[in-house]
Amino acid sequence: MNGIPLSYFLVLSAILFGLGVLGFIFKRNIITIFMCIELMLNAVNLAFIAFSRALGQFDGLVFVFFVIVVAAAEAAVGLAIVLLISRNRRSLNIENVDEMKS
Amino acid sequence: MPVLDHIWILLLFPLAGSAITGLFGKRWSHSLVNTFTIGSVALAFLATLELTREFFSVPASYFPVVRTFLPWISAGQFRVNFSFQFDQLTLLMLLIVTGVGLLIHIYSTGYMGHDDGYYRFFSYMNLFMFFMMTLVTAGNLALLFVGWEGVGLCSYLLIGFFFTKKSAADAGKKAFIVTRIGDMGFTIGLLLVFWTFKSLDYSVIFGRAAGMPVELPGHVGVLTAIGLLLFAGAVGKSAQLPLYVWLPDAMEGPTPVSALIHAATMVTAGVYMVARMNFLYAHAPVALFTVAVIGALTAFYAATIALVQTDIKKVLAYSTISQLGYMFLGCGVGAFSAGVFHLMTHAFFKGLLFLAAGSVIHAMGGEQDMRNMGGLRKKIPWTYATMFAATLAIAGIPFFSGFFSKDTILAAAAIGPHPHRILWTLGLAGALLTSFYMFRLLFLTFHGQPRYDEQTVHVHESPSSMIGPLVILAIFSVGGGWWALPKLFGGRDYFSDFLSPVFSASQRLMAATQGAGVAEEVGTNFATDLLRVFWQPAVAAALLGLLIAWWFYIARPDTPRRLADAMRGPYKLLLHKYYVDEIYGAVIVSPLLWISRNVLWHTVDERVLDGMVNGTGSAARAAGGQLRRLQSGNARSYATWVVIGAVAVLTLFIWTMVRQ
Amino acid sequence: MEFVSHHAILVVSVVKIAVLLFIVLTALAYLTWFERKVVAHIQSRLGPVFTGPHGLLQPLADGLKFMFKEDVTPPGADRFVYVLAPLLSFSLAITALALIPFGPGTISILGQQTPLAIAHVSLGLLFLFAITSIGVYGVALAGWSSNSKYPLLGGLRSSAQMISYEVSLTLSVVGVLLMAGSFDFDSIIQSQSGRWLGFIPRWNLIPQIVGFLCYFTAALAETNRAPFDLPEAESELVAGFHTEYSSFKFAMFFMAEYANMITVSCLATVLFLGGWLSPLSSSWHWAWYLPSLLLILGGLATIVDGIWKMRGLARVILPFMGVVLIAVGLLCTRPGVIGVVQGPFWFLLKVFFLLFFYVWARGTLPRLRYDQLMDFGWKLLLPVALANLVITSLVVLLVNR
Amino acid sequence: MTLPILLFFVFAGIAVGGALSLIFAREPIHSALALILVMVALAVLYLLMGAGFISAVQIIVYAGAIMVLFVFVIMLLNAGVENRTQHSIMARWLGIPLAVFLIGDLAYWMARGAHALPLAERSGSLAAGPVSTQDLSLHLFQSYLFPFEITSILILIAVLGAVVLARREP
Repeated sequence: MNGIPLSYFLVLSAILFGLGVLGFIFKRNIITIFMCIELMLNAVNLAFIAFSRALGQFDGLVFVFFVIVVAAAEAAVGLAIVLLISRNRRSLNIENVDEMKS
Repeated sequence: MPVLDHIWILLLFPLAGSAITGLFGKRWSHSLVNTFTIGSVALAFLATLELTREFFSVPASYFPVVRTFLPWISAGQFRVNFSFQFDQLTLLMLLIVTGVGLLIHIYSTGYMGHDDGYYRFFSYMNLFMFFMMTLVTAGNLALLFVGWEGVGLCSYLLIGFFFTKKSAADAGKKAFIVTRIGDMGFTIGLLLVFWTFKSLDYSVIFGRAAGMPVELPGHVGVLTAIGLLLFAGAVGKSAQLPLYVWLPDAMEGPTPVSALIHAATMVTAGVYMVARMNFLYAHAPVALFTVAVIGALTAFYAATIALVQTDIKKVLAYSTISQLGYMFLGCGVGAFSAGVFHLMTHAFFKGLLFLAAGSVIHAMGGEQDMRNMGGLRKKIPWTYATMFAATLAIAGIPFFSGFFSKDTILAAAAIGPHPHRILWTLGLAGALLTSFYMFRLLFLTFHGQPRYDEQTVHVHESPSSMIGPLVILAIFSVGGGWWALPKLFGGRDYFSDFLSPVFSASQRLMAATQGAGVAEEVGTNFATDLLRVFWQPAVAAALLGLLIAWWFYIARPDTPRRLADAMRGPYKLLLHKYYVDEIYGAVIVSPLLWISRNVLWHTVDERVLDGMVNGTGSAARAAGGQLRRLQSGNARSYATWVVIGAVAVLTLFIWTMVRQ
Repeated sequence: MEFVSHHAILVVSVVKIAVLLFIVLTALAYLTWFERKVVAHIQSRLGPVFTGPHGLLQPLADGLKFMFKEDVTPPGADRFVYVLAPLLSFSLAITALALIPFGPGTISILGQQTPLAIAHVSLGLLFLFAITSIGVYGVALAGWSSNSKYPLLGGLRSSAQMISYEVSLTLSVVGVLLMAGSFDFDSIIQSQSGRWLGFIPRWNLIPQIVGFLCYFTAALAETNRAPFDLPEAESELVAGFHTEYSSFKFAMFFMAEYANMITVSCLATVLFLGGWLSPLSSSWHWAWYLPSLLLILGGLATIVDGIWKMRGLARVILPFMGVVLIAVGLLCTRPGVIGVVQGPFWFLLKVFFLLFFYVWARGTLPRLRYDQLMDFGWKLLLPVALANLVITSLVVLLVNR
Repeated sequence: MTLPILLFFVFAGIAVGGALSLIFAREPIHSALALILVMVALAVLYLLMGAGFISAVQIIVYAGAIMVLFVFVIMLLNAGVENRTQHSIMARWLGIPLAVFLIGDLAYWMARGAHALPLAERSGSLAAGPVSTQDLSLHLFQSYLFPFEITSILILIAVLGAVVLARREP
């Protein structure tokens, strides 16, 4: 049906993942950082599906389900935390949230 | 056959009763609690009656019936199912348990009436019924063990029922721990059984055991080991030497508990187990002989202690121990049916004795010391009459139930090979003492002059809910033994006939292997022996004991004191129960305490373990002191660190891949 | 022609899209007219009457008005998002319709056999939900981007509402899925063919009545229609998320809402009302002439109405329309056509009924309060849908045994 | 250059572009939109791979629910343009080279590893034909039933956690 090589998808997923990492390092806004995490998860999903399709197995697809579920849960809790942070210290800049330093 | 095909229904009733009452009963009125708990037991009893009907509706050859309902454990080779075995022995035990249990439940409604732990008490009692019935109906040793431990648990709970009383709580713990010692042997025995027979089902065990040689003295082997180990459990559970110490303390529990658990049913579990495994023991004469020896020794030993006890329940406790000894003696000399017979009659009269004693205590307003009683005959006639009947029964006065069972045992011992005759003499002496201390109890309590302050203590007869069971039990303890009555006149012993299908195989085996005609004769039917035994010292002993007691406590009430003064040493020895508790305390408990305190606690725990833990902690702190510099608190730096780690891992990965 | 024969599939799709767009857009326009009329009569008013006979030209007038109004962009608005939002809503609303099959089998266009739907997707239902689930953004973004309080609140509200009700919407449909055992619209419809007791059509409406009610209620909320039209509750937040929008952007939102209504009704028809299946027994041949009959009667009525009641231009227009209708009706009796027409006829009829229910609900029911809305959605609708789902699955399991 | 490959490049391009704009946009909401774009593009790619069901789920759950949450929070907190503070020296100097390096060797090794795999087709391209939803559900509800149940519990906990966290103490 389609003659797309597996490696294309893998490279794409690698690039997306790397971009996610980049954003994770360089964004300051907590919400955006969250989004970068989601981006990484998506990249991983892509790799999962590509592999499972290439190997003709279903496990990869099932993992994608679980990844999505976990992402949903993580988003719910994480955004609640973000709400708290912004409520407590009127800022979403992650660099203002550094009370954890020794 | 509705019930027989679903025996588990039988167990369901008390379990449900216990669960429901225990969970929701806190706020309930007493009557509601009664409805559930006694109702459940009554249902169980009715079911057992139905079971009996079904039992007799089919030929005896139909039994034993084994019903497997659910797989329970299935680990590789180790398979255990929820399987139940039903045969004559099971039926008998079920009747005893449910019947006596029901009576004692009813009794308890009167006795515990004023206690605010009412629902708790009955929930525990029902739980006990459940486990006891599991024990007797179990079709394999594992399930039996469940019941075994379950009744132990209930015994613990009920002994410590008044847990606010320290002595009660301690007694509970003691009972639990001491029985544990025996159960450890039992557990090892189970493992050994599985290792030997690759199964725990009775049927399989006996089937495979049949193919194994009988381990006569000199060729002792695994079967003997199994027999001894299992018996160790029985020793703990049935309070035999040397693990009997928990039973007297167990009297801290409410009297109905003492009657049900520590007289009628639970303590006889050991006997039941030995009787159930009779075929195994038939293959291990050495183990069987050990059983007999322990039994005879206990029978005599406990009786001696009972002589001088002044607490009414303590006397009964020691008497229970000694009677259990008789049962083991019976089994040990190969007269399993006689042992079980005595188990049954004992359930009747000892249950009755305890209940009556409870009634006395109730009447005296909690007084348990016989020295402060006396002359209660008039005040509580019903209690007196029933207790009198029970005393006659236990003392082995002719035509009362105890007479048949106990004298069958003695006869079996008497006509056995030589070593058995020594045991017989022990048993005989025990019989004498039994009759003495029982009548002593009776006379001290009910005859003579009141030794209590009649102003403060208002003696009153107990409510009918307590008297009813007493009467019924009295009837049974008088007539419970008449199964064997025809034998006196050359007839048959219908009891051993009834049980013979269970024991015949081992009887034949023993007859074949140990030559002595004992087994065969006792097990099956011997018209002459009991006649021969009849005039024999057993009865004489009983009557003699009665006379001495009468002389001591009615005719010459001052004799005992003079006697005690005359032989102060033995007296103190007996009074302090041979100082066994003290000895155990010195030899076992305190060393254990010392080890656990000094070695385990101060050395291992404090030095080694805490040392390790603290060392780790301080090391971590030192390291942290250095690493804290990394912790800028800036999430982006952390992110960078993470990425560095990921890159490092990847490069390592690549490096290894390149190397290949 | 060379190109056509090569890329026939593309051409055909384009043609179909064009046709559908035309139909849908006119339908949208006249749906507004229809609604105004019905609501008016419910409130015993006349509704639009001046522009054209029976106000038939009203939609046209409205359209022109929207075109030529000034297009205001509030200061400080995020221009990109501000423009994006209405486009998103409208395009998604229209796109959803591409998945709906309007009739059975295939027809041939330019010698190409092609189904009576723009796209025949085996996971149709899923993708429909996918598309509608994106629709939330239109509202939310519109609310956010117009940099103003009321729209923001309205946007928050409506997106919250849409998300909440989307859950029950999806759940209420799952029952049907279980019974059909497929996501494919055609097989879902086919699974409803046949009759109970020989005459009751085997539609999911009857076994899934609970599901249908849940679906319809959720759909009302999902499309922000009365009685769930809080986001545009005039009394509280002016006009909700599109307060700041004017002219054509506003028109887009407007049309999007109506397009959503149509989509949802089509979906309901497919899932619960047996899609293009005729409720009448196929053995009655006269039933085949029902469409043409209806058209012809309508045409006659229009002619009569035009000639007797109207004056001026209407005297010409209405009879002309009547003639057209009659012509179409006659066309529908032609052997080649009559077979094709049946499916769409029944389908559209059912959709029309559902739309009428929509309007009816708006005309009669009072608006809920916001907390009531949320309670209703989460505490009543969701549990009921769940229960329905559970029971259905059990029944299906037992039946398939 | 068959049609699928063309489509692949188109949507891969869209995805990468979306990711880039996610990083470089300063308005959080723009980042969110970019991310949604990426997700939709990915969904199309899944479709290309024949995983129709997952692509639908991707859109419904990811784009339709999770991202809505994000947009929601952004709207609620009215998050403005982020100010590019530079407190972390390390992130500043090490960030880009690290990320580039990561992308590089990830891509290289995944692509390289792909050839080592026992693929359904020797050509090293994907299995033809769409995934049958039925088989997928069979796998999900039979061999992966336990994890499935566990995730349901996970979600429950997450919901409780979110509620507890976000509730405003009176």
